[in-house]
Amino acid sequence: MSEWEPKILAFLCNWCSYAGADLAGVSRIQYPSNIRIIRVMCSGRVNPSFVIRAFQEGADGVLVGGCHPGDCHYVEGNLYARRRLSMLRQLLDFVGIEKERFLVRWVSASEGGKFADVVKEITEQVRKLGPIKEKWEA
Amino acid sequence: MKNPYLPNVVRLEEVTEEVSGPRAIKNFKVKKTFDFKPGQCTMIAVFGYGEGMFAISSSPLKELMEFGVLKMGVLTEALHKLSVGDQIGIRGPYGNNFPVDEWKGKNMVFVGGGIGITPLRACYSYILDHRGEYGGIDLIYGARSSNDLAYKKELFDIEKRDDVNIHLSIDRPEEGWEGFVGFVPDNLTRIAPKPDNAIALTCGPPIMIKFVVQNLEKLGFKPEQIYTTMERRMKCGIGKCGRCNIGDVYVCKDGPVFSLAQLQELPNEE
Amino acid sequence: MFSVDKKKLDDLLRAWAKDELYVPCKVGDITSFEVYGTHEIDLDFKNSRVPIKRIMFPESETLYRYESFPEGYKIEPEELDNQKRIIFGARPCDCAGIERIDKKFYQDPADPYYDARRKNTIIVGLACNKPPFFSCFCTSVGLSPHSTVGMDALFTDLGDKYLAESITDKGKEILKGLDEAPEDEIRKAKELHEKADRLLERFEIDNSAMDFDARIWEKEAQRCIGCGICTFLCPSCSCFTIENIGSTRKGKMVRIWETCQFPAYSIEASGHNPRPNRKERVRQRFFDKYRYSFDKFGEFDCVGCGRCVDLCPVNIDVREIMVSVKEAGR
Amino acid sequence: MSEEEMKTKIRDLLVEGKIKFFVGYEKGTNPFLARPVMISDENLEKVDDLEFSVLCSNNLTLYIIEDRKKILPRGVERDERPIGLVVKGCDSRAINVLLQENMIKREDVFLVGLPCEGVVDPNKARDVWYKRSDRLNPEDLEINEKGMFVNGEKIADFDEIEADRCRVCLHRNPVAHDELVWDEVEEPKLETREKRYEKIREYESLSPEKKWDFWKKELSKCIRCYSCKNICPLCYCEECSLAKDQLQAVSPEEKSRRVLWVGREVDLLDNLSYHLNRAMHLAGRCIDCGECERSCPVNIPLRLLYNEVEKNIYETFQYEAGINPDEEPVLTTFGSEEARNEECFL
Repeated sequence: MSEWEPKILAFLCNWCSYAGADLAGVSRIQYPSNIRIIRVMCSGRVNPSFVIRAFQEGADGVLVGGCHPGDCHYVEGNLYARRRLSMLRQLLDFVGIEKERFLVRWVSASEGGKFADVVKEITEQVRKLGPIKEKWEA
Repeated sequence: MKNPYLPNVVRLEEVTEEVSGPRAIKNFKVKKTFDFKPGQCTMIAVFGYGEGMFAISSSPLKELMEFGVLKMGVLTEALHKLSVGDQIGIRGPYGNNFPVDEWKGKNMVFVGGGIGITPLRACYSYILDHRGEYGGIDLIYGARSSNDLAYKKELFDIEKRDDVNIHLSIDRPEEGWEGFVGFVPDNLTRIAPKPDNAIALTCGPPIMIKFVVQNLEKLGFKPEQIYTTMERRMKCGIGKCGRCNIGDVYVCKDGPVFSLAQLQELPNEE
Repeated sequence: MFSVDKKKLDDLLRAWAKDELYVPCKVGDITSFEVYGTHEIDLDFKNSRVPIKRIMFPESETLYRYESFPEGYKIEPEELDNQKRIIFGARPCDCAGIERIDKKFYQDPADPYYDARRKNTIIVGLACNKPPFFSCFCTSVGLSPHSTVGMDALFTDLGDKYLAESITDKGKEILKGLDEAPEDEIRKAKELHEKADRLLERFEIDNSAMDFDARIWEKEAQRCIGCGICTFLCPSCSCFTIENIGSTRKGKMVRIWETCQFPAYSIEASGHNPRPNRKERVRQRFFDKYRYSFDKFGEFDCVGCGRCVDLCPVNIDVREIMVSVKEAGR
Repeated sequence: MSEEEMKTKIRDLLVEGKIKFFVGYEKGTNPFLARPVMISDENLEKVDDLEFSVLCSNNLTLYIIEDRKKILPRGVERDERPIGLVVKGCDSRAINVLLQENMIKREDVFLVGLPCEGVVDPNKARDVWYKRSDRLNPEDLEINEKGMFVNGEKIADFDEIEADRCRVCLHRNPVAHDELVWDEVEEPKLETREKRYEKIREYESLSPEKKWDFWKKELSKCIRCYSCKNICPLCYCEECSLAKDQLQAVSPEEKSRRVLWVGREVDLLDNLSYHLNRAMHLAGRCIDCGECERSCPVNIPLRLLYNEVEKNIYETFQYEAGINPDEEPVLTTFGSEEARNEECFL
């Protein structure tokens, strides 16, 4: 790929994964800069139409970060999110938006390192798949 | 071929809040970019939100155009958030106008309710600019509360004049209010303007117009003497998008000003 | 009057394909007008599912774009689409639909976007030797399977040949160079036309018997689900909405097809809706098709193509309703 | 109970005023479709020509919502009596979903169950007719469970014109009913479920490029007429966030907080966004009554999308929509063990 850089949009839950991303930044952990973060109060807040709109507007990958099951500040937000986003992921895959483009990961506030790995993981996966714009304009 | 959909971008010269609170009304002034006749309307575009049709509520002779906007939905809320110096798009003028030339020499009876004052204001300010050519003027205007009366300052100035009698009213009693308390149609019956050589012009919520028209007819006004402006959802303003019809007449093009005689021939979609 | 051998039709179409040529093609199990060469042409089709109005009045088109700059908003009108087009094989009812839409869009002030496409499009019709759908009723609205309203040229299928007849000078211009049609072919075409007329059963539409407050609108509208297929697929329906797409910083005003069957079509900012329920909306469609346009332009806004009868998921049949309106009126 | 007894029962209910009106099927001008009919005390004679046949394709539960949404003129009381309607196997599951979502109460409806062995897809029947393409008048056409006959001569057998959904139907007998028009038919065999998802696994096995090419071709045909939404009994929102074809009269503040996540332009990406969002809104709710695909004027295979989501929900949660009205809708609850399951996707 020439100079194309994958664009990843991340919805990070305010209490865990956003704090984890902060920790990664504060402790100078390097992670790819392709990510753009939107803070949501809970992973359960992520409406499937956000994810679909992100892909439509040209995001090559979407990451949803949430608290580990059982740690959710609102007790069950991430559990609803997991059910809903699992179905969304398979539906997206069914129409041709590859599964690797859409990840959900549980990152707690103390896992700065894990956050960096998650971002590396999704960036490499999406880099292999190529820009989504090509798919839309093909 | 001129493109009728392109708006002129104009700057908001003046924004005054006529009514505060949940049913706020603001008066916007912009430079006059096209001439118009009293009663015509303009399609206002707030970029990012959409377009809406608003009556021009000032006399065509002034060099600033005014329109009064009641906060009612997405577009009007966006308009209310704008301040002096912001830009909007306007295109027009649309619709027919009050036949002010035919009304020369007549006694004018204006009956308005709430935001219905804006088209009336275009007419009575035009007539006040040509005061000599018209007979007596009665301005009957009411709203839910004194706070909801729009253009209060202007109305109190006009009240000082001796050639115009103004009858303001509010729906429910308030302390410090000496005017009539009650609905506009009842205020109209109380004042009982005489129908001979008179024209009645009424605007306001549909339910008010219904009773005002009934009372006017009781007072002896014939359907050709009663005029109103119709409210419909409008998108194009030039009789193309098809939605503002009453019968085979487009309110944006053949209206919004109709005489009761004309309305009675149209099918009654309430 | 010219004669075109079916074997030589392809060369004619290839000559016309220098401009953008639309021909009826089989796409899945429905017919639709596509650019020549992109799909497999299918000339013994019944009628396209979406009428040819879509070529000149697309489902959504941008009117103008706006962008905010430090010195203020800039408005940039969308460039007019002056692409030269030819439509071959349009059915007479769809072409009449275009003529109905012309009347509405060319009413002062004329619509520049539609005008740019319309004047650069040549419409070549194909007469129906047999009414395609059992719901066709073009003869009942003053048209016929070989009417030339809204057309520039009319082709009639004689079996191994086509008889081509030019109607407007645009038609004359593209049929230049074809050999003249002999007398017997012209007579044969006329016979085919009369035969086609006889195959269609006519019923009389009496729009003076339409009563605005009749109970029939309430009864028929009970089944209606307000999906709007009857108007989206109507060759002469041209209602649209103008929506703002984008943010305050940058965006565009877009014109999109809309139908009087949607509640949002006529709801006012105050929430009051002059057509609150299905009854008023179904009645509005009937009155607009058979009364209001008749009072204004002297012709029905309906071209009798039968799509709304065929495709209504709950079988609201305009023929059945107009016949019972006439009987009720007596 | 035979058809005749059922008709007398319906007439009694109407005469005694026990139900507001009855929604059934009647023969219409379209010979391939028995169309819905509302019978109230004004048109009681229509009870006799109520039709219970293979042409009864519409899902009548939609009219419960339609009646609920009717705007009554000022001062007119809403008639709270129950509504009578005919429900096939698939339609009755819609009743259960509406019950699960507290949209209706069981006593709001009087259900006449119609055990069904498959209905005719009007589009298929029409295409078979037009292939013959001579001007037959509809009277001498006869369609029944054996096939399509013209003056007694068979022109198509039943499974050529049967609706796709009926070939893979799992619930032939109504799961909720107060009466039955005739006795229950034999339920399909268990491996029908595998047959149900056969076509979907085929599409799932394609490469992402092929999948996208297929859906790109299909979704560019969409003209956004929203008939798939308007005919769906489970798409009952006062104001649809995807379509904006009906707007609620709410306060200006509420109106201005409406965010439009699905673009309204009729182009490929907005169409994709609309259809994907609707498939997600039907997740764990769609009962495959097939009306969306039948009413779609440009023949988009919508059921593929909704059945894909239905398959995933069934394989992951063993949940089937509209079977048990007391069960929690699948996406609004979670199993107790899920709180300890560290998996990122189920």
